[in-house]
Amino acid sequence: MTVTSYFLPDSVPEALGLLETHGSSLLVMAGGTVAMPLINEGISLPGVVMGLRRAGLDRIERVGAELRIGATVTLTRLLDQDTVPMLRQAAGRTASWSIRNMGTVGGNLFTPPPGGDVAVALLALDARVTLTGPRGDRTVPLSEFWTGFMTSDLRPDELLTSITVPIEPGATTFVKFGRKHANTPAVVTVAVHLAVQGGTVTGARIALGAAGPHPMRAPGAEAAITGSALEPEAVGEAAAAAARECQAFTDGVASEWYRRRMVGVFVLRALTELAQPAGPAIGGGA
Amino acid sequence: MARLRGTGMAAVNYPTGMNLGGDPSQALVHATTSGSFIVTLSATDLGQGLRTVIGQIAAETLGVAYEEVVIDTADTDTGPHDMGTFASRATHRVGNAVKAAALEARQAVLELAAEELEAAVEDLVTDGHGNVLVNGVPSRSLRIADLASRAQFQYGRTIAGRGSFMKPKSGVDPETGAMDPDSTEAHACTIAEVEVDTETGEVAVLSIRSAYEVGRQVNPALVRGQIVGGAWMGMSHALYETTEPYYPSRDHSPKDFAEYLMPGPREVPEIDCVVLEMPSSNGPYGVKGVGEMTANSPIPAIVNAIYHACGVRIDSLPVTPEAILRGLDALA
Amino acid sequence: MDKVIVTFELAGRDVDVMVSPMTTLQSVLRNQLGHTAVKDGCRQGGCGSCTVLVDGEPMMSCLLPVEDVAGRSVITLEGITPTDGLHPIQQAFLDANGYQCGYCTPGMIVVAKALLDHNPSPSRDEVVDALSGNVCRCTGYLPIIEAIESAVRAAGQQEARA
Amino acid sequence: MTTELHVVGQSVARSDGVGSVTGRSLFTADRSFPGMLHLKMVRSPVHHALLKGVDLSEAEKVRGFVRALTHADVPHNVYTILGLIGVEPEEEFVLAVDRVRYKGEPIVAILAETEAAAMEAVSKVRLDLEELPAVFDVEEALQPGAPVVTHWGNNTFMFEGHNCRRVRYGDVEQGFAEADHIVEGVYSTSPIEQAPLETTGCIALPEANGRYTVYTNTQALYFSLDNTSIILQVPGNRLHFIGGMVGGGFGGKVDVIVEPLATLGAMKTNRPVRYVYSRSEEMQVSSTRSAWKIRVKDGVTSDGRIIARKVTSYADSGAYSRQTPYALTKHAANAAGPYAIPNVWIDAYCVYTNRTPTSAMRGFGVTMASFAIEVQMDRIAERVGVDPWTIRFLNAYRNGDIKPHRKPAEDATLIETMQAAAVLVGHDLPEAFKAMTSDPRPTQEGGR
Repeated sequence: MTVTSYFLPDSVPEALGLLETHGSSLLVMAGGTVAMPLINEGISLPGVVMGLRRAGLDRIERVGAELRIGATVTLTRLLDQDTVPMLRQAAGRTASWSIRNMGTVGGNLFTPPPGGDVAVALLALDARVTLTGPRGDRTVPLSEFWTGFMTSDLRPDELLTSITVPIEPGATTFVKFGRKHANTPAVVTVAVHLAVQGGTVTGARIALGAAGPHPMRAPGAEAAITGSALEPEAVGEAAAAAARECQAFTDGVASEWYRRRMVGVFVLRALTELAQPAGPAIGGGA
Repeated sequence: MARLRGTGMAAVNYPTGMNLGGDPSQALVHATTSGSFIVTLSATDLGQGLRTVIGQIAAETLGVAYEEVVIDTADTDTGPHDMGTFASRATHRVGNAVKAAALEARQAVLELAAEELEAAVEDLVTDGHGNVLVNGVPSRSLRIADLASRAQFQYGRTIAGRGSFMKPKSGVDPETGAMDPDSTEAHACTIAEVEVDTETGEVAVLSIRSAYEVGRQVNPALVRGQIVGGAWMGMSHALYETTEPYYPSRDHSPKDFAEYLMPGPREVPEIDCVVLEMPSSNGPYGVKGVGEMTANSPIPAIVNAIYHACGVRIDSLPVTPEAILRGLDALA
Repeated sequence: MDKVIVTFELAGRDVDVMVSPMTTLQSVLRNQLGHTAVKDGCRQGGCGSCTVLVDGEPMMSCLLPVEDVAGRSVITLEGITPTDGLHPIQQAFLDANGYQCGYCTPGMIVVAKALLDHNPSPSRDEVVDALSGNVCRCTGYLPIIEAIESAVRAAGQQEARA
Repeated sequence: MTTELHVVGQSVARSDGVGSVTGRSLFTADRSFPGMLHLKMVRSPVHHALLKGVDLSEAEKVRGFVRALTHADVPHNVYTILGLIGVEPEEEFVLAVDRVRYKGEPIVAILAETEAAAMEAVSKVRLDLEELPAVFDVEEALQPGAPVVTHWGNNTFMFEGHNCRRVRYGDVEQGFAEADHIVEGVYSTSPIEQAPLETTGCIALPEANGRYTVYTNTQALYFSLDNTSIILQVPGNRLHFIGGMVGGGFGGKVDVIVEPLATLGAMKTNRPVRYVYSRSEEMQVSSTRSAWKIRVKDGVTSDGRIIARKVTSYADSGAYSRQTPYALTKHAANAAGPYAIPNVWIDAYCVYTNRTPTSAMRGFGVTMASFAIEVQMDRIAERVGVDPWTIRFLNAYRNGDIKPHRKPAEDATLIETMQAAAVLVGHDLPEAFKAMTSDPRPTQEGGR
């Protein structure tokens, strides 16, 4: 179908109304950095499209102990905040300056692997997503949001309207390893958040990107370092666990063999960095 | 985890031009009423700067300033035949054709000047700044531009020239392979320095330094542009790009610039070069050609540097980090 | 399928265009407004040759439906080039041979302009980061980086003299 | 060169520079014309299949659809671009007839008022395909019983009676027998896309007097015009090809792929037709640099002189020839490397497989030979126990040496170039190497 109408609703209720009217035939687009290439090439041929750029979802604000990010906040604006440093690192490693000016945080959650580097950081930060439908809002932990490759808990009559990130003390680091240093798909992305008491890890969240159908936590690795002081044996065990449990895949950029090996290497490097003698710096990281 | 450094070298030559079907180029030159010159061709400029270097060759031969020459090319209704731009042939072939055409036009200017100066054609020279003068008698000189315009209205003569250059068709003996495949040879020797991360298999190219011998450089800045652009392309061929990452399987072929891996501005090494000029026996002003060869020597230099760095010799391109890790595993 | 009228500011003056829905800003600029300095290298957001400034920020015009820039300011290389002479960045690219075929050059210069607007004296790393979205197949990037660095120096001297 | 030069040798500013830095220079697809149609191609979704039917009924209903072109519309549908220099057979199909041989092969050209309408119509063309076994490996393709790719014979190009381009110089077997070391290597490469920033494209325009103007970014105007004239069976003087700016070529724009069909569309509709590759078409369907497999076997004396070199090369031409047979000849002329070797044997095969046809790319047949030879030279150096500089100076060719293809070397300067490189990187060469020149060897040593 050639696009017959393109809607730019200027409120969420208007957007939900359009969703209801057109149902599943309505393609919902935020920054367009994933949908537009497919439309330009005639791979995706939607009839009706809704863009959310003007729907009022581009506010980012600290609310108490949380950072609330509107779904259409651009990645560039994540670079301008330092409330959650890991989000600044993740945004900085995503695509290029122009694409970061267009791509949105909400859109990043729907980017097929190996894309979605900010989503990996959000998973390690234990973010929650707010899904707004005709019957109002509901919140879902990001760890339960994705249900498979390019599928999620979002219902056909709902929009993802915001992402909420708890601001909590802890040591974090983020590393994205690609074949180039910028503007390139990930071989593997690793995001780590550790809760630390008196030198002992009391809570660990390790999220992996480009190593499964969507960003995934690495429970085995988390268990291996929880209760440790990040001594080499624990860190080595965690890295090996992550490499075993991840669902690495092959694409044009890297093979499954190489991705699985790099999961091990970069989980090791990430945890080693957090174990520096200076002690796990709060919010430090690459 | 270690970062191992190594250097590697390669020395290559590269042939100028083609042979199988004959390798012809033609050119036309004519003066306009304003006294400037138009060079008419059908050769294409791919961005390497053909218009500029051909303009320089024409100006040099005509004895006028570079700004006095306009290149009108890439139109089959006006431009005479040219094979096309490839095989480092353009400057050599089109250059020779333009030089011949410009010499013919220059001769027309000299004959006119001889009449006006009442001197013998043989005694006349051009000074390279747009003047014709009696050799050794600077006072007896005329502006080429004035001559060219007077030729139109006063003398009713054309100041024009035709030129062509062809490497004759030469076949190949199917039994022995005997053939005359090229016109001249350019040369390069490249030294690459790399650093290998033994944990990720990543190869960082630190420097690509080359000596080139390309015969006469018509425009040294444009020659350097080919050498620097070619060094980057060689690095890309050696370590990054392919349309079939798992050749000969056709799976996972890239469809955009994100998946088609090429080094970006961050990955570009230090690139340095020195250029020697041993004039060729048959190129215009000793030109050989440089455009096509400049990715060639960096590729093996990088592969040899990787072996020197970490003892892994990989004989298939592109040399991926995975191939290096598997090689290191095999050595362990 | 009914066409829509979109108004936006192009190089300082308002333009109205009638388009079928979701026509890209790239297509409108190239095919209806004659701004062919906006190039068409991939339409996938991967090469940067179509970069324009939207409210001063560099964006890929191939991925922007024109409706999305209604009421906003768009600047292409045509808007950066002065009526006579060259912008200092253009002069720097000319002097440093920061180009060969010329197809990536408009995008490179628009990004360089955006960079210098944000940060008049960027480090070499900052120049390299800004260019990460722009692909060049001919030059090997070094002449482009050197062109931008010489533009920065020239702007600095200009500052000193002003 | 005694006379002092004024312009040649100067780094004058480029005459087309201002057009590039202002973006004012017009590239082929920067032009558009009233009533211009857009051509989008229906392509094979599979590697190898019988094409049993094409159903356009749904496509024709798309608003903006104008017409389709199939093989029946193409006057001379089977061709080969090197036919211009006598290479045969004619073996590639402008539009597929009853078989497709690579994923992406053109089947039906759709002409429509807008690109969007053309893409929608392409998506609604139904193809009746019966898949066939495909072959992707050059050595498998040479085995008896392998799927046959070409419609005219087996899976190799025939070079005047032989299934490979051959070079025979001296006696390699005798050389191997006399050698102290035998050093072997197998070097392989993958296909590489030229990936110019401007994709392949053209616009064909009907002129008033039965002529057609074609704005094209080809690298070779007459080569494209002459081939288009053959394919459309139209006298060359009715075709007017115009270039201008080319956004990079690198060998990727010498295949005469878009001009014939755009011109045919202009003929059939009397309207301008624009046929420009998308980036994914340029990446996956436009011809690439051939993948190569190059076996090198060298006989070397204990002091490092190479006295025998046997090279067996396979170039993967993909489904059709395009420029690749020429690349094999240029490969054979250079595969022994810039070295003086008395006994050389080269067999260079042009092999067909069910992948995107390969053609020309910067370095055409020599680039990958240089890769193989220059890694092999380091292998030899290691075996003989000398450093990489030494092995190269010992064997460097000089003016007057007879090369394997029997042409005496001239304008050779490998030695002087290596000497300059050593100075550039601060490598101190032994005096003997510093004193070497490329001047012809003293006669008693002869061609060595």
